[in-house]
Amino acid sequence: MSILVNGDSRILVQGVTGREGSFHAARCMEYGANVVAGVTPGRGGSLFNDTVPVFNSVEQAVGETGANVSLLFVPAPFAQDAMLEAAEAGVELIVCIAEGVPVLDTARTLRYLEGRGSRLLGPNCPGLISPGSRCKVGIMPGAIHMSGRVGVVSRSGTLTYEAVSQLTALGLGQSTCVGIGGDPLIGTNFVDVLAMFNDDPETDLVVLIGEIGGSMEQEAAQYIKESFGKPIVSFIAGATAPPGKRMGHAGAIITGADAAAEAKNRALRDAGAAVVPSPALIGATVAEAMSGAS
Amino acid sequence: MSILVNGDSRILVQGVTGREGSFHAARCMEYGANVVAGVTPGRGGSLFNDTVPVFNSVEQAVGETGANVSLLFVPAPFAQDAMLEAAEAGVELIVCIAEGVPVLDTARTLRYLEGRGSRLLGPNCPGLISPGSRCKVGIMPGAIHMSGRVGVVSRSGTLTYEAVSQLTALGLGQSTCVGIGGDPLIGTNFVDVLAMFNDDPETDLVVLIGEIGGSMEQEAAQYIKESFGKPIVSFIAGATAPPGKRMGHAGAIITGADAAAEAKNRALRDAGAAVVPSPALIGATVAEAMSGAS
Amino acid sequence: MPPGRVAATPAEAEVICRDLGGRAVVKAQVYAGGRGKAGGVKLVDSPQEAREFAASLLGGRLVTVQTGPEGAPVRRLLVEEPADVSGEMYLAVTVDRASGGPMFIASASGGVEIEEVAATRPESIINEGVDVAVGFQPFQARRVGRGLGLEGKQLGAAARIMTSIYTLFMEKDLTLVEINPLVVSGDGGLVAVDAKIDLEDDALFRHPELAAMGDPEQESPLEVEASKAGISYVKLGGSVGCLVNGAGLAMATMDLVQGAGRLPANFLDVGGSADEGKVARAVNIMLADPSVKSILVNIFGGILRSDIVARGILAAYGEKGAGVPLMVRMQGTNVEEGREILAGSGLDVAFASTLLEVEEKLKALPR
Amino acid sequence: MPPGRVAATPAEAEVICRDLGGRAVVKAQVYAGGRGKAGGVKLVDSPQEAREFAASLLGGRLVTVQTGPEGAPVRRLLVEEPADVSGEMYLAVTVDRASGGPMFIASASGGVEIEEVAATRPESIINEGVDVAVGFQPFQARRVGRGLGLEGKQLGAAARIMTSIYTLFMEKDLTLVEINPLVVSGDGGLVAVDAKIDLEDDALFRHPELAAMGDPEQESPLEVEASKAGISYVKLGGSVGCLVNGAGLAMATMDLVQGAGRLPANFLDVGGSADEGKVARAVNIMLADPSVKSILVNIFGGILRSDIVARGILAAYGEKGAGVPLMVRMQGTNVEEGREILAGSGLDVAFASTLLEVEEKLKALPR
Repeated sequence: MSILVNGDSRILVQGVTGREGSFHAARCMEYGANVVAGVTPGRGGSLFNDTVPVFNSVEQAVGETGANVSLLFVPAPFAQDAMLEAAEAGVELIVCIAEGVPVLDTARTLRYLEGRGSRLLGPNCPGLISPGSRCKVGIMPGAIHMSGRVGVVSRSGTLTYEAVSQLTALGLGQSTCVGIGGDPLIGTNFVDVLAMFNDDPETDLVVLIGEIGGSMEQEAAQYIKESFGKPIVSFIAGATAPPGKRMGHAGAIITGADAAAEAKNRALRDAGAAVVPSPALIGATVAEAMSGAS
Repeated sequence: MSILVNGDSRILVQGVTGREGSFHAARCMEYGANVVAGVTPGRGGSLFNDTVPVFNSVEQAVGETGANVSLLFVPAPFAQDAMLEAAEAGVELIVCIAEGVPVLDTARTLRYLEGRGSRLLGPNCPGLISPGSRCKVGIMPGAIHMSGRVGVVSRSGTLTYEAVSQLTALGLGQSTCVGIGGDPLIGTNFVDVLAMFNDDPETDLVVLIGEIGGSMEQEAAQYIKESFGKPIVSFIAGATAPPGKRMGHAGAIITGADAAAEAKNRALRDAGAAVVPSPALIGATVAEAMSGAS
Repeated sequence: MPPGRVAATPAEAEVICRDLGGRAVVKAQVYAGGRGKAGGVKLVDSPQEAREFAASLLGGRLVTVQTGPEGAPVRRLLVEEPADVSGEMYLAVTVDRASGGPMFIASASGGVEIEEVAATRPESIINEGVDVAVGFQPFQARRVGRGLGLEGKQLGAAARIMTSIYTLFMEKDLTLVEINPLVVSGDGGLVAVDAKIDLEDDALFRHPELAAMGDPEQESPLEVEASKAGISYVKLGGSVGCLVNGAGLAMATMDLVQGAGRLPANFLDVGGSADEGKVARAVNIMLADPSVKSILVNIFGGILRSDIVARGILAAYGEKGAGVPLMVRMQGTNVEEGREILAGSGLDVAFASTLLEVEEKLKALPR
Repeated sequence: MPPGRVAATPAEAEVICRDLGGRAVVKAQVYAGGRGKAGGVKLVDSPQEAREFAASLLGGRLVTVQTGPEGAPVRRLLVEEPADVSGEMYLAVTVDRASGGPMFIASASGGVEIEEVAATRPESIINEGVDVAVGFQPFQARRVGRGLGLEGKQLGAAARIMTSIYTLFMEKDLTLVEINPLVVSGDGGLVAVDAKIDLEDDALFRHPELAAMGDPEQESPLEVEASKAGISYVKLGGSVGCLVNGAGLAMATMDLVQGAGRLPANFLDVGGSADEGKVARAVNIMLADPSVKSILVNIFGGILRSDIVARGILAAYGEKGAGVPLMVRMQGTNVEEGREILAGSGLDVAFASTLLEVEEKLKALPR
């Protein structure tokens, strides 16, 4: 088992005929993901990669193929429209890769999703992957993953690949790796994903990779303290970042005491997480925690 | 028993210190309604009628008095704000009397209410009254009502008073009389009220007073046909109104075949309602239906 | 909109048509839909024909299904370049009662009234509701456009038009923006051949720029007078003037009049909080209507006191009511006092207590 | 805003102060908060004093807590009538992460930075979230105003200010509108003594009028150069230049550098889809920084191919990299090819495979 996606996920790629969309859709398919449809307005009726039907609208794609997960490669200015279109069509999981979505567009999208059955992952995220079910819905390099029992949840892209490759190098496979995104407003946060890992019998331990900005790690710490029943290993990036400056991610900025890495590490340590002191030691810390736990 | 309000309703009057608000709040109290609070921004701390505390906000009024029904005498340009304020404070039933609320303000208010626990009655309605529990939340003349087992639901004000006085003159008392309002967009429609009357053991028969415009009466007819278990007497005003002209109420305009009185009468007759041919015969038709039913 | 100019005289119409190359569409400018069908729009093939058609319209009144039998005055014409029509579409945004918000309505069968399309080709009508929480979205515009059979560049153009009219609709608090017909022009672009907007009176307080745009000449003088007095009034074809409080009761009273074999001269709702002066103005409006042969007052008093109504009637009747029979039914507050005022006035008043009595006595009124 | 004008020279400041009656507040115009505390704002009691204070600021740089150590250039001053301050409030609207939408933040303890208020008097901070489905409502404005202790006319004035700044916030896609302090003036009105807005870069495509307003002189030349190249770059105080792909990995790399007893010279995220030219520009930006004594490249290739990174590095180093030691850690696509390109280039490159190796080898770099 895995969380959010599995071998039965029927994946739709919005923006499938674009440069990024076609490149990554092909990589997902190579990995084994069940890409059942593409959507590009005006390109309906064609085939992607000679096999995947392309539709003019998400509504049509869902109606014809039963797609229930959508991977969006739509440029940021058009992402709100694409996310709302997917939600209106009843897609269960919407994965928005685009960086640079205006924050008020995300605010409107989150408001639209209230009371609907769709979950948004991102924006500005690498997507998610479940190596055990060969289901990759995102832009991460598939080859670094291996199937196993460690769950990974992260605000970052490449730092997650780094963490995963450390795990894989030590023989620690992953159940699901979820990139929640580096924007200040995102659809799925740490607590949402932790709750799913908590209920997943195939996940033994979770690696949480946070960063400066906001207080989502503190909320996660609160949840871990109160309700989480598995070991947690955490790393917070940006301990050396200066206050008031945006560090790449729109959400990575220290605007108050809570937003600093130190405060986040303290909260996680208080909640019982094994706080990793150096990004070089993520894998080693997990290995240690796994051996301690078993 | 009655629907929507009863002797336990704790009534709040928004705009209580205005000319209309103070006049009608006093009439409601005379009738026996349990008016527990008033709200007028800037007049908090004073007393209305020497007994009812006035607050600056609905939030404060609800917090201090446990009010769960709000009667709004706020002028139309400010009605959206007042309705949203009441909904945000958790008021269960919001009764908006004002005529002339911009229709897009009502649209936004209805959207805001989605997924919240508040019901809106109106705008542009006379309110509702339950003679048996001496609970009057509106502007209808209390004296014409008597307690009994006929439910009344209507898009109109004075025409409802006319119907009620015909009933009372014949000794046919009312369980609850609900004015849903004459605007094109309203918070509570015929079907909502009929469903409540259907479940009310103290209502034996329902008088439905519709008018030209829209297709709400057809939706009611559909519901009656499928699910309503009590006799219905209906009258539709505006059989002689010309198409394309607004007849006083913002919602009373014939814009298509469904909007005409004839189409509504036909649908109701098909659903089994006793369709009253003349407004002079509403009471007589109910008397006949009651004797037929028992 | 295609190129064109407004003409106020036949000579101007001729000149504009010549400037446009000799062919033009001439359109009567009135505040009502249905003008094409009513003979208010014509494709002319020469400046001379433009002049003749203009002469036949200007200064007259145009009766469409939306103007009522009296029609609307034609004071200006629009003389436009004819669109190269290869398919007429209908596109509008309005407020939908069932969904409680804005809704786009579109059809590939445009050029005629949408009610007619609804009756004859309902399957061709596309409805697209808008969630006011987020506004109209491009994916919805594409869905409507595809439903109209548009593709590529035309789909994009239609989406832009829809986005603009939605913005206009929301920013100006309109109740209708209608483009009919919307056509594909010779070069493949889209042209809004005719458009119409409906303002919302209730929202004009936020739009002083729109409130100032009204053309009172487009309403009848009695309607203008009633509107100024805050009275809800619609002129009808019969002879029994009706003065009522409340819109529902006013409609029911009209129905009662017709049920008694007479026809109402008007809808008139004097409102719940009228004073003596307002009642008098309402009576004056009816007395100023030459088709009014009798007046029926039907007041169910809640807030409105019967004595005030009586005084208002007296004030107006005293001047010029002689010869117009008056029937009064009042119920509610101070009803005895009101009756006494009228009974002691010397006016010839027929009183009724119930609607049944009103119905009976109506049959005795002059036709 | 109180009356006042902008001065670009000390003489202008003197004239404006005289026009205002001899007393004025002179404020440095820079793109950063905290200028009051930093000595960029002064109440002057004569035109002469205005001139002197202006001379001390103009042409220099102002260092505030938000400008970083290099400060921001002062090219203009605002000379304003002094507000009759009887209580300083803070009022702002921003985007709240927890509630996922706009939020008003207010405090009766204004005049200092809100972070300071949050630390010292958190109970004085009022938060009022806005539902974007309906927008900011008057009842919310009254709640915030009452929370600030305002009543009557001032409450109304505060509500109008809040409504305006919310409209501005939404229409211009801002991430912050801040009034600090907001004060009650002598006549009982409210005056926004100082205000600040933050634009959102990601939304500038919808606001060309705002995009054109930027003043590149307010950023350091290296930041301007990086921004033009689409590179995310922040200058820091250390000596190890860091070139990384991905913001999280870039921050983690900085952390790693510090963990090894060195300090990073910069944050630099070259992005996931960089080409050779972009990598070269990134290297050039670091080489142009005199405090950079060594360069660490840390690339975890997903889309970004190692051979392209290697070629980009070579292109830039070839010109002026002599004497700046280079450490390269690349993982992912084409990593062998990338290594070969660098190894065969004659450059003195230290290679690492893992972050542990990087950490070890960092300790050998010059401080």
